[in-house]
Amino acid sequence: MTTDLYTVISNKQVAPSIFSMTVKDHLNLPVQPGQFHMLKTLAAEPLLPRPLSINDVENETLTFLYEVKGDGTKNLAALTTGQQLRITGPLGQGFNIDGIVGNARLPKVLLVAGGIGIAPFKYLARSLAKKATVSLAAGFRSNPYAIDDLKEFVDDIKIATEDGSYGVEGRVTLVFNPVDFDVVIACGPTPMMRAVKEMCKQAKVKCILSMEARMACGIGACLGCTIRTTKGMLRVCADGPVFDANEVIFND
Amino acid sequence: MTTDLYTVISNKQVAPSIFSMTVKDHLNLPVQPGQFHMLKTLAAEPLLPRPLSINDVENETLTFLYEVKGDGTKNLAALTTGQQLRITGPLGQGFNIDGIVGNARLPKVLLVAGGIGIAPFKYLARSLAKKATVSLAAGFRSNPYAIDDLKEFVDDIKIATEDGSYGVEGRVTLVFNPVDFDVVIACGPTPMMRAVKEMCKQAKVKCILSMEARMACGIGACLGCTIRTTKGMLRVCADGPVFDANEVIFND
Amino acid sequence: MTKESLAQVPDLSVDLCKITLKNPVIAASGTCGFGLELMHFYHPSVLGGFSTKGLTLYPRPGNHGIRLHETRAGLMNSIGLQNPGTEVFVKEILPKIRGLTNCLIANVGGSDFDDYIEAVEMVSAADVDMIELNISCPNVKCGGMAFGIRTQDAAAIVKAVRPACKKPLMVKLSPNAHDLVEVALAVQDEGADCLSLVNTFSALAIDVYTRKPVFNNVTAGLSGPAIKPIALRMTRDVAKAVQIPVVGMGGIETGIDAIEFIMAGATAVQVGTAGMVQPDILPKIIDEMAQFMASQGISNLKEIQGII
Amino acid sequence: MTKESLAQVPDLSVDLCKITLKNPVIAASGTCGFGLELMHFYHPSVLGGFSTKGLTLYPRPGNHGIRLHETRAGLMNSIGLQNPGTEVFVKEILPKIRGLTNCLIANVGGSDFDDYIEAVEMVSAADVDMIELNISCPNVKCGGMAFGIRTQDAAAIVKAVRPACKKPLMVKLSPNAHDLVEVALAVQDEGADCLSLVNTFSALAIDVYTRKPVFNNVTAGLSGPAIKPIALRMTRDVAKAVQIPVVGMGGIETGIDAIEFIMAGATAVQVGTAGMVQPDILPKIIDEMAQFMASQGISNLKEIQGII
Ligand SMILES: Cc1cc2nc3c(=O)[nH]c(=O)nc-3n(C[C@H](O)[C@H](O)[C@H](O)COP(=O)(O)OP(=O)(O)OC[C@H]3O[C@@H](n4cnc5c(N)ncnc54)[C@H](O)[C@@H]3O)c2cc1C
Ligand SMILES: Cc1cc2nc3c(=O)[nH]c(=O)nc-3n(C[C@H](O)[C@H](O)[C@H](O)COP(=O)(O)OP(=O)(O)OC[C@H]3O[C@@H](n4cnc5c(N)ncnc54)[C@H](O)[C@@H]3O)c2cc1C
Ligand SMILES: Cc1cc2nc3c(=O)[nH]c(=O)nc-3n(C[C@H](O)[C@H](O)[C@H](O)COP(=O)(O)O)c2cc1C
Ligand SMILES: Cc1cc2nc3c(=O)[nH]c(=O)nc-3n(C[C@H](O)[C@H](O)[C@H](O)COP(=O)(O)O)c2cc1C
Ligand code: FES
Ligand code: FES
Repeated sequence: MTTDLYTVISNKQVAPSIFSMTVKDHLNLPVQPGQFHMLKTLAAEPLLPRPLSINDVENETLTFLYEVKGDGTKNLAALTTGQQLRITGPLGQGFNIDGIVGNARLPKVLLVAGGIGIAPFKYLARSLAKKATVSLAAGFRSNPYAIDDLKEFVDDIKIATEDGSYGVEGRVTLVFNPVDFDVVIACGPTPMMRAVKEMCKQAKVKCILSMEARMACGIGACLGCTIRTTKGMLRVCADGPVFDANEVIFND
Repeated sequence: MTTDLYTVISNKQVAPSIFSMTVKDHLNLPVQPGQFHMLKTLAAEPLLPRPLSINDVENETLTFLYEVKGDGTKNLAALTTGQQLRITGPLGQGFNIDGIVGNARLPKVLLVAGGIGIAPFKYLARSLAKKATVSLAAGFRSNPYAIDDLKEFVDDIKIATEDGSYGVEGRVTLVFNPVDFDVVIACGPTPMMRAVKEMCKQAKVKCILSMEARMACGIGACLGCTIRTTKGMLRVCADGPVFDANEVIFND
Repeated sequence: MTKESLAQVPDLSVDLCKITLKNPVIAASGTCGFGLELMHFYHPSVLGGFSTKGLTLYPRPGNHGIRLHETRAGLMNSIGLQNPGTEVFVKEILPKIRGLTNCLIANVGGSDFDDYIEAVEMVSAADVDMIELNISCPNVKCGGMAFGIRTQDAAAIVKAVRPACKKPLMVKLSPNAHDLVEVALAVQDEGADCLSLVNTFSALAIDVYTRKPVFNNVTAGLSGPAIKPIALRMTRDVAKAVQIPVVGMGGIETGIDAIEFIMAGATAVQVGTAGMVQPDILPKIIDEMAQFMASQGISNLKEIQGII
Repeated sequence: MTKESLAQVPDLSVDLCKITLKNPVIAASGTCGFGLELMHFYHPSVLGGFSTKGLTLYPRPGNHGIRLHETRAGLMNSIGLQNPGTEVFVKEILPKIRGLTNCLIANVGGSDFDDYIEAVEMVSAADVDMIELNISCPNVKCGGMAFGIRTQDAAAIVKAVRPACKKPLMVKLSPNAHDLVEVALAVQDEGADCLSLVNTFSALAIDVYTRKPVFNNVTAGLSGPAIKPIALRMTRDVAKAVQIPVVGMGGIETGIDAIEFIMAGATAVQVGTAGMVQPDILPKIIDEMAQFMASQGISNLKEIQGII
């Protein structure tokens, strides 16, 4: 974990309001899938850095996949090759690959992505490849994105779009049944996470969630990013973002 | 006078920390030499726009010559071709060409510039050309800049540098004598303006100053940019920036 | 436009002390001169109204030295109530600006009781629509903010001025008040018709190289986006406590900011600093408010006023 | 380094209640946990000291709902003093962090007299260097800031706590105090050894789409660069009035900002929000202070402390 200026190698739009930014990883720190970084351009505003998951780590580069939502991500999207930004990380507890794979030979793992929740799954799928059979169920409002990136590492892909423009029409929860898998890993908006947790609970299938919260420090110091869990208020940035679904209490 | 987004045509460094920015003058409003505009990039900070004199007006473009001092001018310097910024103007009372020329045939006009104070003189010299004999006395800390730009419109150029790297070593006040001129027009740092005023007073030569003050509104509404004058506290942005030296009271 | 769509155009008008403003956006005192400069960018009649530069009985030259200083998302000013005095205002300026708005608010300051009373008497007898009593200017030595700090002082000056004021009396509160809600209640009890808040926060900037305060007066008043969250909280505190209308301000830059103040209980808002950052921002704020209302199905601001 | 150049290295050390800090930069309570997280970026011993997350007698889960909200150049928080309680602190946390700094400040909050007294008693008996009594947290329902608003309440809590406190007692003042200078004087009279200010400003943010306050508690505390000019003014007001040392804070981001607080009369400073924006900023602030001193020929901060 460190904080430093990084140089943009490329930053391009890959779908409407979705960008992929690759920076030179000059420090080459070990990064677990599911970990994240705090990113801030050199602009004074917005004040706080923004958390983004590691989308991929390769050849001394780090890649982030992000959706432009407000001023923070707008500033990121405006960066061009050669420009610098401040990155702090890697942060948080990522996916425990050994824990996911366990003792099983090629356990069946399902990744459930809601929209930009797909971001951490490329590096996760890459890390799981050959150790597990990996399926992806991805839901989008409309046109899917970032799917091609994952094909190399994933055995099966099911897609749902809310407007029916691609794949099954409706929510992503329509395109999988947890009983078909040993582990379900989800990342996406809260209502989706809640639904996936519930489905897995009914099916008695292990479920892992990558949670979100607004952050300030990103390093566990300010207690600003807590969520309710069975173990008390835990920090998404330091105790998570990856949690066992059984721990997470949604009725907030 | 209007406020609108303008598009950068070019923005390049012309000397250490000195930049020249040309924008498309899509509104083509009449501009007097000595008037200025308020410029602000789309960044939230700094909050206020920055006043810059008109350096030149030509072929539906406006050019500004500016020195990077703090965050406002740093932001301006980072603009690239095609980007937009907000410009409000033209503002203030510029040089009264008819008043300067008066009834004399080819009166002798001296422009005294201190550093970036040279900015308004290109458009002024262009406007005076053929109506007056124009001389320039320009002082710089070290390497001179923006001089070549003026050669076309000026009959005589004298340069002083504080480090003696070019022209006469010392202050610009060493390189001219007001008695040689009908009118002296000065723009530069306060100590220079005060000295030029004093020299002209002694020599009983008409002296005109382009003054500076920190500004907020730039349009005369907030009374933030006032200077002491014989007519009371006057607004640099609306009553100036051009003042008769006799009006300006320096002992503040 | 069809009848149906006309019917859906949100109604931004608000009533402030029996004056109907076509919308709740008022240009704040000291940031729009006497309204004339606005004409370069839009006609002031598109606004809910405007409040003049602070007037005092006698002309004031204002403060010397630096008058403006930028801070992060903020502006410090120490103008010191430079103004031509109430007589020049009434005789020379008012005739030129009377036609610009149907809610012309004359902002009046002072340094002692007699000055305040006489100034309010003279200005309120002229053809202005409302008096905004500034008991909160942090930039004049004697008076101004002094009256806005302690409850008994605020009550006393309003009590003294009230009989002299022939127009609706808006009292402008200071965020530096010891107990803002107590001041608001006391001022209401003494006969204020409505309140405006906040004026600028007393603040300090130091030039570390000269080892001196940036401003000759040491402190100056902070305005702009930096103060918005505090100003909004204060607006709610006061609006919850009083029965008279409240005009909220402090850092408003967008229509959404203005809506926040309305939701916090304000009847109308004033915009100062943002109008200097971008001179045509006030009409844009009005448009954004209308767009927000249309998108949220709000036909009248009353539906959301004080909802928080 | 030669003897001459050594002699010119500016001395940043300051004395705070008989503790010598190697420099005046202290990590502010609530923004650096218990100091352990800092170790990822630098060793906390490079700082003047650090102040722990606010401790209460009993463990507190903190507030539900959104806890953070960004504003222009500011941060609003409503953490609600989530902490493991003083007993866990003393037994489990303190042994791990004791070695990190020679100025370990335990920030203690409470909701009633007995809680405050017992918490201070327990923590001050342990191996901490100083107690920072938080009478200014705007984010807990009962207590906290309530004690910091009215002079008599502030005096009463300090009076009650003083005999229980076995270490130097720093009292952290609220910018929301009715009369801040009066509070400072009263707290001094009741035996505070030094003061720190400011805690966060009570502020409001509204989500106009849900028509609800952003925070469950309605208001939350504003920190960060936005408040710096006000915090600096308050620091000067208090430092001018009291005889005991003052630790200034509020929006400090750079060494120059810190120097401003020293010039305003502070003996030391705390840095909160800026350390969250950039986790290695505190050592940079210290470097910048040293550079400024060297460039201005200042060999000891005493030369400029309170110069304004
Ligand atoms: C651990 C973690 C990993 C993340 N990884 C990614 C990623 O890989 N790609 C990606 O695109 N996004 C990711 N996000 C979300 C991303 O951080 C936010 O979208 C971003 O901070 C928004 O900033 P902004 O300035 O663009 O928008 P803002 O203007 O800050 O916010 C836009 C809207 O989103 C809301 N909002 C802001 N932050 C959050 C939040 N953290 N949780 C819920 N609502 C919020 C705001 O209230 C507002 O309505 C991640 C978040 C976390 C906590
Ligand atoms: C009518 C007018 C015309 C001008 N024309 C030009 C021009 O053509 N080219 C050009 O380069 N500059 C010009 N200036 C000056 C220019 O506006 C300032 O240099 C600029 O605003 C500095 O902004 P900044 O954010 O870069 O620096 P800041 O960080 O704002 O300031 C840098 C330093 O300069 C000081 N400062 C800032 N503004 C002023 C001011 N107005 N007067 C005195 N000190 C100040 C600050 O205190 C600080 O020490 C003009 C100014 C005026 C009033
Ligand atoms: C340059 C300037 C001058 C001001 N002059 C006055 C004044 O004369 N009378 C007054 O009541 N308020 C005055 N104010 C305060 C504003 O009217 C307003 O209360 C304050 O700026 C907060 O609003 P804002 O953040 O939108 O600017 C002045 C503010 C500024 C910035
Ligand atoms: C997230 C957060 C948590 C805080 N928690 C505490 C606390 O527990 N006790 C306390 O006295 N102050 C607390 N504060 C206030 C800070 O210590 C400091 O007084 C304030 O943030 C102003 O300084 P700054 O602008 O440098 O952040 C907290 C501030 C923040 C932003
Ligand atoms: S963001 Fe500070 S603890 Fe998680
Ligand atoms: S800058 Fe506002 S009056 Fe000149």
